[in-house]
Amino acid sequence: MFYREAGQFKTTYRADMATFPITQDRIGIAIILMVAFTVIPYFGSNFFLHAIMIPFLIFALAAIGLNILTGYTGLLSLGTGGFMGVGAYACYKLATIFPEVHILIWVVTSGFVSAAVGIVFGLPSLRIKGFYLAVATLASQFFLSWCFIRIPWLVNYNVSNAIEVPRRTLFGVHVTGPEATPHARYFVVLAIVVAMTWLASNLVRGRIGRMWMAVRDMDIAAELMGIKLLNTKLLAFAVSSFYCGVAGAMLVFLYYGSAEATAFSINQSFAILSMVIIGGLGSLLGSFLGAALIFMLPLLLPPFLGSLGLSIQAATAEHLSFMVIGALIVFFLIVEPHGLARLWQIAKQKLRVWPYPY
Amino acid sequence: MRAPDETTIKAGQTLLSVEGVSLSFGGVKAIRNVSFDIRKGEIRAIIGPNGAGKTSMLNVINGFYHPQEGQITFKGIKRKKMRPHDAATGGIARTFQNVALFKSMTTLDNIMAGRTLRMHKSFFWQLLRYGPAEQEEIEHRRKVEEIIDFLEIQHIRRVPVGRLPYGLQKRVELGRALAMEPELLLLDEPMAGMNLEEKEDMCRYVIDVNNHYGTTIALIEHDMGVVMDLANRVVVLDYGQKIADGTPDEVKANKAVIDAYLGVAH
Amino acid sequence: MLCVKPYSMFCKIFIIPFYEMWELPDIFVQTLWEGLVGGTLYSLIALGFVLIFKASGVFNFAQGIMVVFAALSLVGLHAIGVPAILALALTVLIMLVLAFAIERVVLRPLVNQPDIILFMATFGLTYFLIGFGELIFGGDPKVMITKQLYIPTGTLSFDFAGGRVEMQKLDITAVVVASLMVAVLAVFFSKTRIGRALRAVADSHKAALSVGISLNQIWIIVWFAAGLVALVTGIMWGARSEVSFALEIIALKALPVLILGGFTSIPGAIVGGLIIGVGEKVGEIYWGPLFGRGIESWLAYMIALVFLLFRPQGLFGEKIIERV
Amino acid sequence: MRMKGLLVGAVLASTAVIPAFVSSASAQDTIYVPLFSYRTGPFAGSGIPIANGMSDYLNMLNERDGGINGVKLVVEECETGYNTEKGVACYESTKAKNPVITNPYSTGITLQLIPRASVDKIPVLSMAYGLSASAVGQSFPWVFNPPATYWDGLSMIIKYIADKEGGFAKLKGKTIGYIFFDGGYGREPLPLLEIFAKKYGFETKLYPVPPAEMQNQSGQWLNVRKDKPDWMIMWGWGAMNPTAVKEAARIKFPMDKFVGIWWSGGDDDARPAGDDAKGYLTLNFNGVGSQYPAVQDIIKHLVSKGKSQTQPDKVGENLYNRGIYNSVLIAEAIRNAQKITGKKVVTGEDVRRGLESLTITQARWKELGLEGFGAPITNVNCTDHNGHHAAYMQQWDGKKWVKITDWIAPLKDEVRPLLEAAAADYVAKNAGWPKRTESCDRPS
Repeated sequence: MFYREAGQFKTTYRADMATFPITQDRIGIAIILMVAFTVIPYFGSNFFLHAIMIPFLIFALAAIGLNILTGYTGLLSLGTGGFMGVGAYACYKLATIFPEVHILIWVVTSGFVSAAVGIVFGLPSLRIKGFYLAVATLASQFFLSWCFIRIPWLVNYNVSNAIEVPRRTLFGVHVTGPEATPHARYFVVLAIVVAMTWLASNLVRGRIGRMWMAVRDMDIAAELMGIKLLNTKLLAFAVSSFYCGVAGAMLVFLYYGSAEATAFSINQSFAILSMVIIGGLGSLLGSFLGAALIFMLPLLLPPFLGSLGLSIQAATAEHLSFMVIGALIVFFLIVEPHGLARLWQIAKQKLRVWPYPY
Repeated sequence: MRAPDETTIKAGQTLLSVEGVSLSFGGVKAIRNVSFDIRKGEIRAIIGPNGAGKTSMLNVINGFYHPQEGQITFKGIKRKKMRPHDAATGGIARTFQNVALFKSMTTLDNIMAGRTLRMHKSFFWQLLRYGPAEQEEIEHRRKVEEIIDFLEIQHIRRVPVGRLPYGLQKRVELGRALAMEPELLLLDEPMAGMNLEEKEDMCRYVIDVNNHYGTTIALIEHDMGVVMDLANRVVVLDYGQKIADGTPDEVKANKAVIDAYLGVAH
Repeated sequence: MLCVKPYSMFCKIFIIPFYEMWELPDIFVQTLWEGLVGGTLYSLIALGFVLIFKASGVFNFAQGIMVVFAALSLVGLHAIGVPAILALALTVLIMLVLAFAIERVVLRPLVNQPDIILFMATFGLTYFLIGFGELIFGGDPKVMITKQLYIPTGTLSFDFAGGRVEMQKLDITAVVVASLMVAVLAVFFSKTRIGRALRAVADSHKAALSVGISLNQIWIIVWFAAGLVALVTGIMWGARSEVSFALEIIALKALPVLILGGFTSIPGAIVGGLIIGVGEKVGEIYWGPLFGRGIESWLAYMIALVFLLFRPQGLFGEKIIERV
Repeated sequence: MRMKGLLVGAVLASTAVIPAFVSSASAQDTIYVPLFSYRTGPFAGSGIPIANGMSDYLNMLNERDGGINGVKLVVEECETGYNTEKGVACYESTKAKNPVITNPYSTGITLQLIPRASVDKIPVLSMAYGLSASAVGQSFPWVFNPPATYWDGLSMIIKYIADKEGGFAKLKGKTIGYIFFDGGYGREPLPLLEIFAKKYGFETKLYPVPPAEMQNQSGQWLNVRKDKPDWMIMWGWGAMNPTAVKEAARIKFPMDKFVGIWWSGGDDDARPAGDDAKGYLTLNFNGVGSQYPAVQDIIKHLVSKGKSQTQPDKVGENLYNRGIYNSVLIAEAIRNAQKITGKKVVTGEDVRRGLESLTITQARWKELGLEGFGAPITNVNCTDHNGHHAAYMQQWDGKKWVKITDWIAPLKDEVRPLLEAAAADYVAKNAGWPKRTESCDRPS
């Protein structure tokens, strides 16, 4: 009843092509942004901001990166963790070689390094498809993981073999390092993620997004329409790796505060992939929903079970949360194989015609 | 937006010719030593029984298959083999026998995808979207809306094409090919599986495209009636070989063609 | 001489490794043997993948955890006092129940979904089985009941070219069991009615339906067969080190094997496994020092990747002709 | 209908969970001790006995003595799965409850917490793991890693080897292999190993084991066979240990020349190889077995009453007792803090002081009901947060660990300068590292 577009006529193509053509959607997104920028930082505890919101946003960004590759271009990748690692290590090197440049600039530009690496490992994609490509990306994952451990130059020969995060401020407020409050970090992460999500949505709705989706849906037809397959796929690899790289850099510099190579292991790749698929392939909104479900569930389940009066051991809660995540993945796939984003669309469709069934 | 070395070809001159083309997969010979030409502005039909090598011929023309022998001359440029990208930039568009649309994209996006080669705003502007990229998008949207109006598919603009019935999909596919503003349009059985009404609509679109945009058309079709009505000239393939070439009336009277269609033993 | 200290890169890559092979033939033979055994075990895991992929097109990510789960069940049952042989029988039963449950709860509702969705469902299954397994059996590693299952242990030593080559009886058993397993599967696929039905399903689901084969039964059978393969794999790997959840990671090694052998070929899985197994061992021993050793984590994938660039369809796959 | 059910479920779930995010309750008459542990994941095999030992000892103090000096301990485990991400969540969720100490039990998590400890005023206890350089108290006032660092461990092993070979001079020309977990933990001893190799004239051979290949080491051990080292040293963890022991037995490497660090000496590490593991050596700094009165108290008050997760037959195993050792350090630090401040309910800042002047003499070990359980802790002070205490060598007899040497003191003179240099390097690379402002208590 409230979600009706009747009476909203578009008189220009520009209005028709807007990011959110329906007024209610625009209001909705404005409310979400307002909550994210004001209500959450005001009411949220440090735990909520630092242990839940910050990683959630960072993983959502990584999921967007993988979604560009897998969801939009149809190239299945199991190497996300490796590309995130490239971003993190690149950021660390750049920040220590050029300490005078502000660290947040390096966080964002480290993505270029991982984009370059992504292009190199994307080259086989011209000849290899489907699950074969997925296994090929595993090669990049394991090789990169090995490099992170084996090349001491990457960690400036630290005895700990780990990235150590320098203290940096923005407008006099600590944004990285131990003095940075969860609030400061949260605002930085939120700003980067919102901006990059907006850019991604511009890309996927324009010519480039159509090229990616064309390659995904029917690569032969796309080629015969003059879309160069290799360039298009490599562009997808580059953009995807860029996003993953930035997410990786943020993960270390704004969340972990220090990281070993194991932070970018194969398990990270699997986690991001499940976020993308549960959230919805080819949907930016889905990346957020998937990240929320996969990342938050294991954190929320133990206190939730505890609040039901079930007093269980920490380990048992962990086992149960594994089982529940597994069951939920299967459940959501059965209910809606196209992910949470499609569920949301269906819900909107229902709202649009409510109270009539259709 | 044409290749710089292009020579302008006037109506009636040869736009494309294939000479002595042979194609085989492993031991199977799909096309044997076939030559014919397509003249600018005409509707050229390629007919023949099942397995005659018609679709393979189209695949050779737009570069999806590479023939072992022979050459292709398009707009005066001789090639051993065509590459898909050269074909597309040179102005060859096509539709497919089994509809090769981008299934999860909407009708609008499918046809907009046909404009890809004509859109040039860089990655950077695409990222920002507002400004030049949007301007370009609007310009092309206008063109695409013309095509949508022309094909009368306004009502399915926002529907993912995978959900459309077959007849409409064929129409969207034609729209996508038209969006490329091709000089040569290859249609692979555009009327297969359609009912009479849909066929008539499709015939009308083909003729309109030919008249209105002056597009040269090469089509594969099984329905003899349709072919005889539409085509200026017809080439007949059987078992990968050319058995006849000429106007519909000439072909209709050709003994080899009659044999091929009636199934006289070879 | 080409090779004088300090050795040139050329020398380290092209001369020294071969010289070492020739100089210490017993080590070389031992390397080949270790590679062969490792490869056989990779093949076994790959075989589980292939069985399921062939019949249902599902890329079964859960094969690794099935290996762990089967081995844990066996050891767990024995730990609560069930005699070893009975425990083995009961574990087989558990794998059958698991196959039923997976078919009923996961596969049937997802029939006709795209490959990636089914792949993801097995991903969910993996999470579930990890949690379930740890809940029941605990996360601590267990010792495989090798002796109780009458698996021979000990070593066979041969004198060879002035050195010795040692073969673990356990490894020999693994190779024999794996070969038997493949032989049985080959006979099963080519001689029995169900086997032929499975092949029909592999070719076309519709064709299988049209000759009256129930897809559901077939899925249960292949998942059960994969479960049995997982059990054998679990026993063998478990006996080599221990039964723990860390084994699951090793199962990923089956993926380059699949690339090499093709996703649908049983002989491919075997030959691919052997190539990967021997390739990575020989690479580690003779070329590993170039990289400071420990390159096994990615060598197999790189071998597979390079191979793919030349033969995208795998060793036994047919050349793909694309049609439009 | 189904949608509605889902919605209701979601609302219920969120109302149940929200309080955890907005409120932070803290009771005033107890001391909150969070224990990070991992009973899941690939390292659970080593994590479970340690977690059991840690909680059992502290819970036993609650049951037997009603806490420490009458103040009850609130002991809470937080499951990390040895995963840094969960470690952050554990830290943040426990931080809200005013913990007096953080006990990360993972080098990765420790590295994250080192910079935060001084900001949040919660001391970090990383018992013989974590960043070795954090032993330097001037640079890391909030981090403690007694009783010994990895470098101490390596020096003790080299000392043992020299002893068996008949003196350091006899090491010349020998080959010593080093098989290690290929990560920060295993790579840390490398610089010291090189120094020793140069100084004593032995050759080293390195055998890294990639994290994903822990259970697949036949390649490494074939190389061992090829290189024929005289001794093997291992830095392993989790599933890597039992696999290595088995592989060593397979290539018939003499087990009494195969020495592990203290994290490679779990009962479950040697047991799978059975008799073949006979002779395998590891360092240890805690006593093994359940004969200690304090351990008997755990059995009496917890295990036999079903108040513990520990299986009765696992009490007294090496890693279980390692967990007890860890908790003894926590409990004694709290007790010491109470003594220094005169307060009953101490804070993180008090416990930092308690740790800095921590002393456990031989007599005190006896008082605790743990006579001979550990070497006396006497060297922890403001400059030295580690103490470089002695450890002993133990040997697997096919069934259990047997202590075969007396306490071996580390080569502190070799190790200390390296630590100082590493700490200086850390501080130099982390510009803006805070200068120590905390005052110094004299050891009690």
